Amino acid sequence: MTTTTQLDTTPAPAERRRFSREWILAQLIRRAMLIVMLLVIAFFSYRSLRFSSPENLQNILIAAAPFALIALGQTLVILTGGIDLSVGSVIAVAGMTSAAVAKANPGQVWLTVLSAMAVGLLAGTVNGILVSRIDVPPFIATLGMLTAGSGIAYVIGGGAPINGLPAEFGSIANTKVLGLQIPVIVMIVGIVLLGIVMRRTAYGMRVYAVGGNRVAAEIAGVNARRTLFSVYAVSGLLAGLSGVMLASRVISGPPNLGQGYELDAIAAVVIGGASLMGGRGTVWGTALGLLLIQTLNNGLDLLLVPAYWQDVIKGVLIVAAVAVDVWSTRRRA
Amino acid sequence: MTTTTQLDTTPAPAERRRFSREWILAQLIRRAMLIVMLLVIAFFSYRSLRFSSPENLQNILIAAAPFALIALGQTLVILTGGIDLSVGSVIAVAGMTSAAVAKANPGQVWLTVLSAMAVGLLAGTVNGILVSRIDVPPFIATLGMLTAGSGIAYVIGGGAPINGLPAEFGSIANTKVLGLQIPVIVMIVGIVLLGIVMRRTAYGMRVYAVGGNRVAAEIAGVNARRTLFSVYAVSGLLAGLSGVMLASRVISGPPNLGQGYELDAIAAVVIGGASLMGGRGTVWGTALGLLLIQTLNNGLDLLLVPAYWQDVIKGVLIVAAVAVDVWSTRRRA
Amino acid sequence: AGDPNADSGGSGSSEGPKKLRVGVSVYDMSSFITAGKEGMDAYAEAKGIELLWNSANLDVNTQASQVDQYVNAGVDAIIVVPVQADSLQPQVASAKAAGIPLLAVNAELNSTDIAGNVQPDDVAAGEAQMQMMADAIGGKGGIVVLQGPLGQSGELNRTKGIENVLAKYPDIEVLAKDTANWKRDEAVNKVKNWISAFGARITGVVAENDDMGLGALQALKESGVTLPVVGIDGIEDGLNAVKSGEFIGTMLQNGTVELSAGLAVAAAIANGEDVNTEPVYKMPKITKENVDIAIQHVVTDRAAFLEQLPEMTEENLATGDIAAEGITGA
Amino acid sequence: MTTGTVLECRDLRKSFGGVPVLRGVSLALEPGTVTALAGENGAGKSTMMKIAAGQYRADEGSVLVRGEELSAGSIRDSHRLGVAIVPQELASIAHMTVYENLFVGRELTTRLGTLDRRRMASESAQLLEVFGVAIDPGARMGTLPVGLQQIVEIVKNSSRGAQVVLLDEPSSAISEREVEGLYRVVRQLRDSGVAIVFTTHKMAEIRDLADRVVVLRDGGLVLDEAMADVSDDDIVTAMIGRELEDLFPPLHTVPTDAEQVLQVRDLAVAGQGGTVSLEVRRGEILGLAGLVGAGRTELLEGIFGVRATTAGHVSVAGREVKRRSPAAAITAGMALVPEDRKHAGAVMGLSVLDNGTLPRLAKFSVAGWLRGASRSRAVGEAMDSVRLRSRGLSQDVGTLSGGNQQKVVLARWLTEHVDVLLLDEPTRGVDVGARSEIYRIISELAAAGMAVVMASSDMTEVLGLSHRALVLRDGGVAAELTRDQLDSPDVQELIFRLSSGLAPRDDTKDPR
Ligand SMILES: Nc1ncnc2c1ncn2[C@@H]1O[C@H](COP(=O)(O)OP(=O)(O)OP(=O)(O)O)[C@@H](O)[C@H]1O
Ligand SMILES: Nc1ncnc2c1ncn2[C@@H]1O[C@H](COP(=O)(O)OP(=O)(O)OP(=O)(O)O)[C@@H](O)[C@H]1O
Ligand SMILES: [Mg+2]
Ligand SMILES: [Mg+2]
Repeated sequence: MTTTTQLDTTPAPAERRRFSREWILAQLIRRAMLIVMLLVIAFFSYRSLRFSSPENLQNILIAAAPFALIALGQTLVILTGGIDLSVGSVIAVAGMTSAAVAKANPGQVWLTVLSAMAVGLLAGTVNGILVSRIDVPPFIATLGMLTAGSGIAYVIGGGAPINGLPAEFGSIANTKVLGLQIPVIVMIVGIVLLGIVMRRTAYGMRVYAVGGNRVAAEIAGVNARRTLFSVYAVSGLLAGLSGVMLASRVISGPPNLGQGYELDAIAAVVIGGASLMGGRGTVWGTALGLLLIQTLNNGLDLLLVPAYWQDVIKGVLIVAAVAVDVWSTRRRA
Repeated sequence: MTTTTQLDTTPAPAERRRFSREWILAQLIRRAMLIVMLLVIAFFSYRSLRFSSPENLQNILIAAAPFALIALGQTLVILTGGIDLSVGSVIAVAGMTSAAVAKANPGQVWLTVLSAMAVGLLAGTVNGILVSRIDVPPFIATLGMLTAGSGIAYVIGGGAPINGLPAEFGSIANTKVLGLQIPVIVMIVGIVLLGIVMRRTAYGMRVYAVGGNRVAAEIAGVNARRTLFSVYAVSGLLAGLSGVMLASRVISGPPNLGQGYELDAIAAVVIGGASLMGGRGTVWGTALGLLLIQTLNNGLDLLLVPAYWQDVIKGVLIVAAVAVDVWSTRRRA
Repeated sequence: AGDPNADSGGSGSSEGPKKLRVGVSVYDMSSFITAGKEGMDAYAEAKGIELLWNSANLDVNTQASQVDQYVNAGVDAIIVVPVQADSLQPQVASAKAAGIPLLAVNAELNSTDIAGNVQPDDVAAGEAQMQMMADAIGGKGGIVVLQGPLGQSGELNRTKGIENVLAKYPDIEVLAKDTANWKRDEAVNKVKNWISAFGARITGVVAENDDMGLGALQALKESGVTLPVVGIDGIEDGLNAVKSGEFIGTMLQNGTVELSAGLAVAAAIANGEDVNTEPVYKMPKITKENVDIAIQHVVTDRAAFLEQLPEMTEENLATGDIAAEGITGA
Repeated sequence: MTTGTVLECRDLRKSFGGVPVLRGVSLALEPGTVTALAGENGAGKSTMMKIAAGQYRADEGSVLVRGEELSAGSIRDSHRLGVAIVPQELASIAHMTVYENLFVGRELTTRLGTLDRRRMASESAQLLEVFGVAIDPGARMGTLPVGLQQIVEIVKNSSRGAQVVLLDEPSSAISEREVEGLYRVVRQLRDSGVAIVFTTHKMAEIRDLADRVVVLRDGGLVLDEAMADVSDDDIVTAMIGRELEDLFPPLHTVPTDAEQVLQVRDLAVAGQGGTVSLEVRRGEILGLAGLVGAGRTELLEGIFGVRATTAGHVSVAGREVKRRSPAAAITAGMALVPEDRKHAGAVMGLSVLDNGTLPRLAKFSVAGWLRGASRSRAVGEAMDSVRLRSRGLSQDVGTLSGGNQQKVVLARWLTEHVDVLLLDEPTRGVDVGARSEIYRIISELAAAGMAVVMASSDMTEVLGLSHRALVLRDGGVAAELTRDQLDSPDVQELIFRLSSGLAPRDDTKDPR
C-alpha cells in the first residue's frame, strides 16, 4: 500500500479537446519523463558534438536492443503484478546454448537462433507454471530460475566460456538491413508489435485486467492462469532471443552474459511509469525509460566520466527523473 | 494482485486448544518451511558427519551474520510493502568508509563502527525521505541508491580497495565473546530484539498497519510517513553495521563488498513467509529463511558440490521449499 | 572544456609531432586496473598521449559498445582489457577495417585481426605458485585451491599452471577446488567450510589471487590453524603477508608496469615503429627475500616508482622483458 | 429444462479453520424468479454465493447448473455454465476505464481482430442508461465514488447473458434514487428468464423485488417461502431468532444549554465548491443528507483531517484542532468511521485485537511497549458492546463477515472517551438486528455526551436518528432541517428537492 504514484499511462481514449492551452500544459506536465529525457539529450549534444552523430545514435540503439527485448517481456510481467528476475540468467543459458549449437553446426544460423528461443521459452514456461499453477510468488519462482540458470549456463560450457565460434555466428547480430543492425530492427519491430498488442487487442486488455484485479478479471471470465502463464512464457522467449543477439554480437559464449540485466530491465519499466503492483504501465513508457538509461550510459561514456562517477550520476538522475514525474503526476491529480 | 499465498505469519495470540490432534497436525502443516529445513539439515548430517559439528554450526552462523542484519532491515521495509535494493551498496560504502576511518585513526575501533553506522543511517535517511516525503516508488529510490552507492564505494577508495589496514580493525568482527564471534552475537541480539519490537511494541504494530492498509492506518492516527521513513532508516543503519562487520572480518575495504547481497536478503524475507505487497511477515520467518539459505550454502560446500551445481541445486530447493509452503497454506484454507 | 571527442581534427593536426589519442576499454575498475591506470597515465603524460578511458562493468556488451564508440571517434589506437577472452571479433574487425590498431592487454582476444597482444603469463604464474606450495609441503599432502571466476582467462590459465605442476606430484591430493570469485569475503566462508569438511587433512591453500588467499588466511586464523598459503598479484596486503611469513609467497602482477607496457606497445604501433607486438609479462616471484622491493614499488615509494616508470617501460620494450622492474632473487 | 431448475445447491457444507459456516444448505432456483437471501451478518450468505460462483470450494455438497455439476472451486467453470456474481466486496479494476471494466472478458473487436474501443464505449453508455446516472464510459474506474462503481459492477455482470445472476448486497453503496435503476435491471433480467438471487439487509427491497425469500441463520437454512406467504416480521424473526423491537431507539432530547462541543467554521475542503460551518452540541446527533457526490464524505474527512482543507477552523470543546492531522483530531477526542471500510476502515490482515488497539496505541502502550491484559480487556469490552460475532480477538478482520467488520471499525474507537463521533454510512452492509444495535449504540453514545455527525444515504436513518439534519449539495450546505421538519410527512420529497437543487414546492416553506 505504499505510494507508487507515477506516470499515469493506462490506455484511455483521449477524448478531451485537443490543442487548447490547458491541453498543451497538461500534455507537458504529463510528459515530464519525456522532457527530462530531452534535457539529458540536449546536455549531451551540447557537451559532445559527436553525441548526436548518426553513428552514435546507432551505438545507442544497438546497445539498447538486448535490453529492449527483456524490458518488453518484463513490462508484460510487471503489468500482471509479477516480476521476472530470471531474464539475466535466461540470457546466459540461451547465449551459451546458441554458442554450443553454433559450434556444433556451423552455418546453421536459423537453428542457432531457434535453439536459443526454445531455451528461453522453456525457462519462461517453467516460471509460468510455477507462478500460475503452483502459485509460487513470482519473486521466488524467478529468483529460483535466476540462481539455477546462472549455474546451468556454466554447466553448458563445463565451467568455461565457449570459444572458437564460427564467424557465421556473428552474422545474426552484425548483419545490416536497411542500414540498421538486425538487433535494432528486432527491437523496433518488438516495441511496435507489442505496443499494438497491448493497446489494441483483447489479449492486452486481459493482461491489464489480471494485473489490475485478478478476482475481478476471473469473474468476468478471463482465464487468469493462462494469462499469467503467457506473460512469463513471452518474457522467457524474448530473453532467449536477447541472449542469442548478445552472444552473436561479440561471437562468444560467456557464461556470465546478461548478469544483472534484470535490474536494468525492471528499472526501465518502472521509470516508464509502470507500477510494480500491476495493472499500470505501457510499452511506450518502457521504451522511453530504456532510452533514458541507454542515452545516459552512452553520453557518460562519451564524456569520459570515470566508471564510478557514472554510477553516481546515473543513480541520482534515475531518481530525479522519477521524482519529477511523481511531482508532475501529483500536480495533475 | 497475483497470488502471494504464503506462510501465515501474522502475529496472533494462539488462543486455540493446544496439543489436540488437529492442533498438532495444523502446526505441522503450518510449519512446512521449518520441516523443509529440518529435512535439509537431516540430509546434510547424513551425508557429512562434520556438518553437525559445533565448529561447523559456528561457520553457518558467522556466514549468516552479515546477511541477517540486512535481512532484518529488509523485513521491516517489505512489511510496509516497500523494498530496499540498496543494502548491498550501503554495505560497500559503509565498509569502505570504516576502512578509510580505521586507516586514518588506527586503534579507534568505536569511531570506525560509528562511522559505518552513520553512513548507513545517512543512506537510509535519503531512501526514507525519497519514499516517504517525495513519494518516489521504493524500487526506484533504492535502485538509485544502489547504483549511486556502488559508485561512491569506488570513489572512497579512489577506484581501488583499501588495503594495509591496522590489525585492530579486525578486532571488531574477530573478537570472541562467550565463545561466539561478535557478528554472531550482534545477529542473535538483532533477531531477538527486532522480533520483540515487531511483536510487542506500538512501533511494530504501526509498521504492520501501514503495510497492511496505509489509508486505514492514517485514519487511525498513525503517521504513515514517519513510519515509512523509519523502516528505511533502520534498514540503512543495519546495512552500515553489516558493512563494517564484513570489512572487519577480512580486514580490508573492497569496493565491491556486499554486491548482490540484496537479492539474498530479500529472498530470505520472502522465503520466511512475508508478502511483497506488505502487511504480512515476521522476523522469525526471516531468520528461518536466512538459515535455510545459509545451511544450503554450507552443506553444499561440505559435500564439495561445484559452485555452479550449487546454484542449480539452490535455485531448485528455494522454489521447492516455497512451493511446499504454498501447498500447505492452501490445504489449511 | 570537457569533450575530447569534439576536436575531431586533433589527431590529424599538421603542426608538431602527432599527438596520439588512444581509447581504452577495461573490464572493470578492479584494484589491478586502478594501479594500471596510474601507470598508463604516467606513461601517457610523459609521451604526450591523450587517453580516453572507459570501463565495461564486466559486461561484454558494454565493452563492444565502447569499442564501437572509439572506432567512430577515429582514435589512433584502441586498448582492450577484455571482459571475456575470445570475444569482440566483429568489433575487432571493424577497428581493423577503419585502420585503427586494436590491442588486447591482460586477457586474450582470439582474433587474427588484433594488432598487438600484451599478456601476462598466467600459466607460468600458476605453475610457480604451485611449485612454491609443493616445496613448502614437501611434495605431499592435501591442498585446497581457490579459483577465480570460472571461465575468465586468468582463472583458466592459472588453474592450468597449477595442474601442470600437480601432475609431477602424485602425492599431493587436491581435496577441494572451487571458485571464490577473486573475493576475500567469499573465500573466508568457503575455506572455513572446507576446514569443517577436511580438518587436519588440509596442509596447504593455493589461492589464484591474493585477496582469496587473505580470506583463506582469515579462515585459518578463526579456526586456529597455521598452514602455508600462496597467492598471486602482489597487492599491498598480500605483500605484507609475505613479509610477515603468513604467505609463503606470491607472484607480482604489477598492473602499473603491465598496462604501461601495453600503452607503450600501442603507441609504437600507432606511430608505425618497429616493436614486438606480443611481449609477455612474466610475473616475478615474490618471497620473503625480495618482498621489500616489491613493497616499495607497490606501496611505499610509489611516487618515485611512477616517476621513472615511462623510462623503464621504454627500456623493457627494448629488452623484451616487460615485467622487469628490478626485482630479483627468490 | 423448461421451468425446471436452473441452479441447484445440494447440502452445501463449508467451514473455515474448523468453524462451520454452512451446515448443509440446499436450494433450487427456477428460471425467471427472484430469490432474496436474507440473514444476519456472518450467517453465510456470501459464502454460499461464492461457492455457487466457484470462488470457494465447498467441503461437502455440490452445485448443479442445469443438471451439470460445477467442478468445485472453478470460477471459469461457473462462468462457462452461465453463473454471474456481483461480489459484496467490489471487484472493479481501478486503473481501467468504465467501458474496459464492462467488456473485459468479452471484448468487442473489429474485423481486423483489434479492439473496437469506440463501440465498447458507446454500448457502455447504453447499458448504463438504465440507471439514469451520467457515468463517462471513458472515466477511470478508480476515480468514481463507490456507489457509481457498484452500478458499473451490476451492469457488467447482469448484461452478460448469464442464466443465473447472484447479487451480493447490490444496493449497499448506492442511494435510493439509483436503487430504482437496480429494480429495473432485476425485473428486466427476471422477465428474460434469468434466475436471480440477491442479498440485502433492507426489508423494503426484499418486499419490492423478491418472489421468494430464503433465510440463513448460523449457516443453516431456517426459512424458504414464497414472498406472498410471509410477513416482514416472520423474516426478521427467522433471521435473528427473536422478535425485533423498534428499529430506532427513542430519541433523547438535547438540553439547549449543552456545550457546542464541535465547531466548524468556514471549512473549505480541497476540491469542493463551498465552505461549511456547523456546530454540534454534546448529546446531539446531526444527520448529513444529500445525493451521491454531494460532498458528505469529503466534509467528514476534512473535519477529521484525512483530507486536505484549504481554510477554516475546527475546534472540539473550545480547543482548536490542527487541520490535516488525523492524529491531532484523535487526541482532541474525534473519531471517524469511514465509508469504505475495506479501503479505509480496517487493516484486513491484522486481528480484531490489533485493529482495536491501533487508534489508541498511546493508551495501550507504556514507553512503546504494548500492554497485554489491559489491551485485550478494553478491546474485548468494546467489541462486546457492539456484540461482535467473531472467533475471538485473534481472528483477522479480513475473515469476518462484512457487517462484523463494520462493527469493528466503529467499536475500535470506544476504548476511550470520544467527544465527537463522525460516522460515514455507519450501517452500510449491516443486518437489521445489528443495525438496530448500532442505532442503539449511537444514541447511547450521544446520550452519554458525545456529539455525533452522521452522513447517510439511507433516508430513514437520517430521519429516524437525527436531532437535526443538514442537506449538502456541491460541497456546501443547501439547507438545515430541524427535528420538527424531519417529522413532517413530505420531508423526503423536500430533502430530494433540496439536494438536487430544485426549487422547493410552493406549499413548502423554505426551511431557511
Ligand atoms: N476466508 C475466510 N476465512 C475465515 N473465515 C471466513 C472467511 N470468509 C468468511 N468467513 C467467516 O464465515 C462466516 C460467514 O461469512 P459470510 O461472509 O458468508 O457472511 P454473510 O452472511 O455474507 O454476512 P454479511 O451480511 O455480513 O455479508 C463469518 O463468520 C466469517 O467470519
Ligand atoms: N455522477 C457522478 N459522476 C461523476 N463524478 C461523481 C458523480 N457523483 C459523484 N462524483 C464525484 O465523486 C466524489 C466523491 O463522491 P462521494 O460518494 O464520496 O460523495 P459523498 O457526498 O460522500 O456521497 P455519498 O456519501 O453519498 O457516497 C464527489 O466529490 C464527486 O466529485
Ligand atoms: Mg456477505
Ligand atoms: Mg460518501
